[in-house]
Amino acid sequence: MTDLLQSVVNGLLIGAVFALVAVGLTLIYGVMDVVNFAHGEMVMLGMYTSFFAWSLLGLDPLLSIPLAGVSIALTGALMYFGAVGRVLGKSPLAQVIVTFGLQVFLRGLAQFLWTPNTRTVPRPWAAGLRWEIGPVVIGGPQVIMAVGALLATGAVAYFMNRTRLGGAVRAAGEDPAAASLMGIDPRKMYALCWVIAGLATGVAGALLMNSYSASPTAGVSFVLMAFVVVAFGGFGSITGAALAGLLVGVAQGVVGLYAPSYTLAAALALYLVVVLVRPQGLLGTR
Amino acid sequence: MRKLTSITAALVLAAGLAGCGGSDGAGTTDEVKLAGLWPLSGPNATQGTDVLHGAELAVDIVNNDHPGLDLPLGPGKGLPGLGGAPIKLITGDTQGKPEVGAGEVDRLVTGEKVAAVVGSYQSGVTLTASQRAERLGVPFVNEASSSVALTERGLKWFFRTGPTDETFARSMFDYLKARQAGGDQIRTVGIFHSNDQFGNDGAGVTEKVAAEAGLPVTVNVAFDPTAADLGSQVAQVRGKNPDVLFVLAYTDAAIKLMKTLDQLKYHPPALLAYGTGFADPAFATGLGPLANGASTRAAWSGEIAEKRPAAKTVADLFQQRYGAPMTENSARAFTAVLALAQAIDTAKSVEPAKIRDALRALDIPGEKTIMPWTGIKFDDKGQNTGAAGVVEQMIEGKYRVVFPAELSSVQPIWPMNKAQQ
Amino acid sequence: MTGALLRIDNLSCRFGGLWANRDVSFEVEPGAIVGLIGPNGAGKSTLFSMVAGAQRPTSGRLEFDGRDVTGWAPHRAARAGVGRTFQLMRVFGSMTVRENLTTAAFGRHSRLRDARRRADEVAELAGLGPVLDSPAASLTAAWKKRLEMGRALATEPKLLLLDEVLSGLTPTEAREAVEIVRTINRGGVTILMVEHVMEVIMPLCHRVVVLHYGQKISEGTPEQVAHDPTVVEAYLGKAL
Amino acid sequence: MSAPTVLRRPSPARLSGPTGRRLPSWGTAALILAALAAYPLVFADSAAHNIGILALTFGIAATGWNLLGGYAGQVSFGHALYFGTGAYTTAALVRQGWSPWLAIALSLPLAALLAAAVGWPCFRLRHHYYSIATIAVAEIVFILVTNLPGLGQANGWELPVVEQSLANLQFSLLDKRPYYYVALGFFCLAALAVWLFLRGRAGNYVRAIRDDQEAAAAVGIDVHRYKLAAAALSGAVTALAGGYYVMYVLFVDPPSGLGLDLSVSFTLMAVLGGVGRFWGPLLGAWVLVFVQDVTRQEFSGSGRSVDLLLYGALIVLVSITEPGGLLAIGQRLWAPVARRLGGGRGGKAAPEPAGSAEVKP
Repeated sequence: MTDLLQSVVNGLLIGAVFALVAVGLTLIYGVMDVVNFAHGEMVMLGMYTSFFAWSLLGLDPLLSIPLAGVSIALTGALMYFGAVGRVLGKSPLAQVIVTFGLQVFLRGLAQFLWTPNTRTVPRPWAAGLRWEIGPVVIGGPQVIMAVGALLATGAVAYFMNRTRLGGAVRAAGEDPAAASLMGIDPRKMYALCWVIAGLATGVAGALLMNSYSASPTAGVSFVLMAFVVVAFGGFGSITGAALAGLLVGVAQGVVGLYAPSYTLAAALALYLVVVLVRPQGLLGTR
Repeated sequence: MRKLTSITAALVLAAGLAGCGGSDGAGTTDEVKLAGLWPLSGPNATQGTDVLHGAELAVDIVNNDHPGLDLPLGPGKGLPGLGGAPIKLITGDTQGKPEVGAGEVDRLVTGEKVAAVVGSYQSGVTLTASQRAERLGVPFVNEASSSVALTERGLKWFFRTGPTDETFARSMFDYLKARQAGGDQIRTVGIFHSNDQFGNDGAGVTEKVAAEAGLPVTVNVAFDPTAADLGSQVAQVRGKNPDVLFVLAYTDAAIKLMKTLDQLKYHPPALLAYGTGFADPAFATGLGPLANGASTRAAWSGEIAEKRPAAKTVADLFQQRYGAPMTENSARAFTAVLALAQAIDTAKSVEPAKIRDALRALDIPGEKTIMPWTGIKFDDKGQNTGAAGVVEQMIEGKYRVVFPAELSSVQPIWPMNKAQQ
Repeated sequence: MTGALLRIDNLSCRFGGLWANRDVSFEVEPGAIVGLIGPNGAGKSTLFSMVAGAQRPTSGRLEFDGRDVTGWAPHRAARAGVGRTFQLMRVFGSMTVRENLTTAAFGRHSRLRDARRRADEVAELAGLGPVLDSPAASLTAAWKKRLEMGRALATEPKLLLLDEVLSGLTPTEAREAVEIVRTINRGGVTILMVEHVMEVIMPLCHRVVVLHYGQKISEGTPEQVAHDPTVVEAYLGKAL
Repeated sequence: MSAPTVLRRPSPARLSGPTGRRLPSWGTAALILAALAAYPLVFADSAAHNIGILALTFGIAATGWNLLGGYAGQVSFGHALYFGTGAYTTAALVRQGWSPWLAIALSLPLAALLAAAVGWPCFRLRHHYYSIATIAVAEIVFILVTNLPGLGQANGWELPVVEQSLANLQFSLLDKRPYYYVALGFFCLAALAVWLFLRGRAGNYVRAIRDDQEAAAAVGIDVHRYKLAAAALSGAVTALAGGYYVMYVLFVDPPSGLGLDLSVSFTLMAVLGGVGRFWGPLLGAWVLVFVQDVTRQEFSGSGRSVDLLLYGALIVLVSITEPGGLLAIGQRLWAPVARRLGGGRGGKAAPEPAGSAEVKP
């Protein structure tokens, strides 16, 4: 029982991070109808940024959040202008393939530049914290990551749903032709979308360095989960992603307790069930 | 069409023959070609390169004069049995992929005409590569793959100098027996392993040896090394609270595990790992003080150098040449290459069959190696019967030998969380 | 022939709270050219989609050639003899015009040679000769509309659904298209065509059905419909 | 959030380049075959033979992928599943003492069935949804095979070394040409099967489905059924590659038989060579296997691998500049030369598409 409770709590905390990782993915999907297969690699680059901020500048991962956010936002812009933006309106195949190519490229780049070695920030500030609630122990990094992730997710949701600019991005997504008539340049909005996704992802990367190690393949486990979260929450829905992130987190925590080898398989099976049975996800319309 | 093909074929054959004239090297004794197969690029390149350095150093010891070095072929240049012929190590990159390793054996044996093959770090690659060597009739000496199954295949050309997982497991259980004798309570054992080949094999061997030692395995968790979070898996172990936790994990999961143990404020009295992730320098640097208390099996340790002059000389040379300390991986490769060189020297021939016979007859005493072993002597399966392991514990940021007693320099810290204070 | 080729019986389609079609009933007799008209958003395209099987009716019944075809998948409807064009011109872009036609003709001819022959016949009929080997994606809108007609015709339909094949054409192009429609009809193919420009199809149709806000408001010969005050009001009301 | 409609509507014409020449003529086929047959004679060393054998084997798999992904437009990132079906079925049966020929032959219908079974639910999904679903299915199988007892788990399976003969599909490693020519034979078989499928009604149908699914249904094409048919043949062809691969390497484990990297490489080969073009995947396979070998030799020991970097850059470059791949680039470069060479034949050529489309109806 204690184990179960502990697993649920762990799941909720890691689920918040899944949600933040999924936000960028769902944003790009919702606005542009593009699936960014290189999303995990953006997380990975965020983690490296945070690591090098620590190793070169001595910055705690929490302090490097803005740096990682901005760096990956720039990376996002670069990815959009350099590759993704150039295949819009071309064949759907090219659109599916191009982000896949970016994924392979970025992973190769990381391995080329920084070798396959694992990089860890030994003693982040958050690691000094710990709470005990009854039999359940909650680690500082987990809490910090979860809180940070929820705040960042909330910020993106606020921007998209409550600000003029966010409204313009959404308008460009819903009807690019109508948006251009209203003086919105859809391509600028798409670029903005990548910047915001990059920002969120970079923040996620820096948060993750409180407990995880950076390596060229570090993004893989998060992005597969993020796909599941995006589908579960409804493609394009930020609130849905947040909710789904928590649920998927708890689910993988509980599965991890009873069938530890099958956490990923269970998540992927969940994806299949969702897209086949309820393609609109939890909160998706349509 | 057929005519065209045959004409092309004829032309091409002529060109091919002309092009290939250069590589006749088989059987000459001006130099002895050995193949070294390791993951020199790809995800395991760091370890592969370290292994390569060990092998290169061994070649240097053979080829150049190292007077006073009490190792086979240390003093004097080259192989005296072959008129002082030097060894040439030709490397092949496996990228850690079984199929690539196999292809490289074919290339090096048929193309470069190597006399024998050394390799290839990961058990999976060693499996396919040694099968190719078997088919080609060339000796294959393995340095660091510990999967028990490798020497159970009935191969005639396969030799392993290093210890198997089972040898390691026995060393660790011997350690536990010694602790029990010293008054520590050890009644249950837990296993925490990645669900890959290394993890599965190690877990199986641990269960077997635990049963022999009469210690019940109360929890056996196989985890997915790519899982984002190990909290639940650790919670499962905590629920059973075994006295000793055996761990098989690569670097990333090893670090994740230590962090999770810390965050959940749960430490078993002892954590015994099967090297790999725990032996990676990134483990200590990445975790800092959190790494303290973890124990691991090792085939070699820097501290052995303190006890054996030859080992010290070699470790110093290694540090000088590569600017990094010798590791158990490089030491194992060093030993494998030196053993093979010794066999070739005794065989006085580069004929594969003669080398194989010499390997079969090889008997190097423990003090003539840099390893904590009783020696190098192969049984009929090709396994070195002298290979053994030590147990090290991370104490104040450094791995120290804690078992066997005659090689140890410090007392183990038990329970492990005392090491973290 | 006793009955109608197509019998639409109280057909309704609802999207959420919105009725795209509500209780529409009419019949199309074999050999006829029937026009389906109405202002924008009258539900013409939805009705078309339902007949072609691309949209499932919420309620009601569709009978084609004496069989109940309600809710049939589009390819079954096509096999049964319902050919259609798309308003937004959905040609097979990577194929040549000939390949487009051949692909459609494969439905009735499993051998390549027969399908090709049928394609050439249709190309002749629809006047697609000059562009036969051009990639369909490179065609102008007028050619694409013509290809749409030809492709539908290549499936050898009993009933051909034409969705605004005349709109957007120059007067000359439109006249030629009308001629093609007549020729097709003379070959024994029943035609149901959607247009929202009344003038163009009035002379062409034997009978006209008028939809407004998803419901049938009038039906009769072009003259009858043109003088029906409800129809006039619907169109003028819309215009005002 | 409803989807954008204007920018999203693709023009599939960009995808496959010039029309009407998609299927190879006998002349081209004979020429390519002659070049392939001559290769191991020109390059006589073991390493070159190894490259050739792998290129042909992966060329088979990529050709299989291309049928579904290129011609039918269903981009699968999970084709390792069928490769693995071929490899694992063959391995299992050969370990039981079966003839490898029989084992491979049996694995083909099995993979076809599996592909159809996976396609049955998944083909209801479009574009990315389908692609992600293929990853999910393949990864789930990967995890199951890795963990469940009975299929070798993570350790994989080794195949026994037996007497060298054509019947046993084991040849001398000193001269690998027999391995090469058997691979070539299998490739021809695969190419023939795909060609037979594409040249008739089915070929037209799957291309129509790729171009426009609704329009395809409107001309009477049972979209689901033809997707399944393409998937089944595609799966079987890919399994052929897997079966032969395991006989060559005599070992299979989840990463080498079922890994996501493998799926990616099939896609890559097809995209690089020319997706939806008959010889594209074969060309892509040769280029990739060769590049991988060269970069491996070049960067070995540095601890850095450049092959991934290079692959990624290649995919991105090809997708943004010429989605038709190397073949399209080659054709583009060749066109002016051909025009100069065959100046007299200008009258026979089809009129420029744009020009003919301007003819007023």
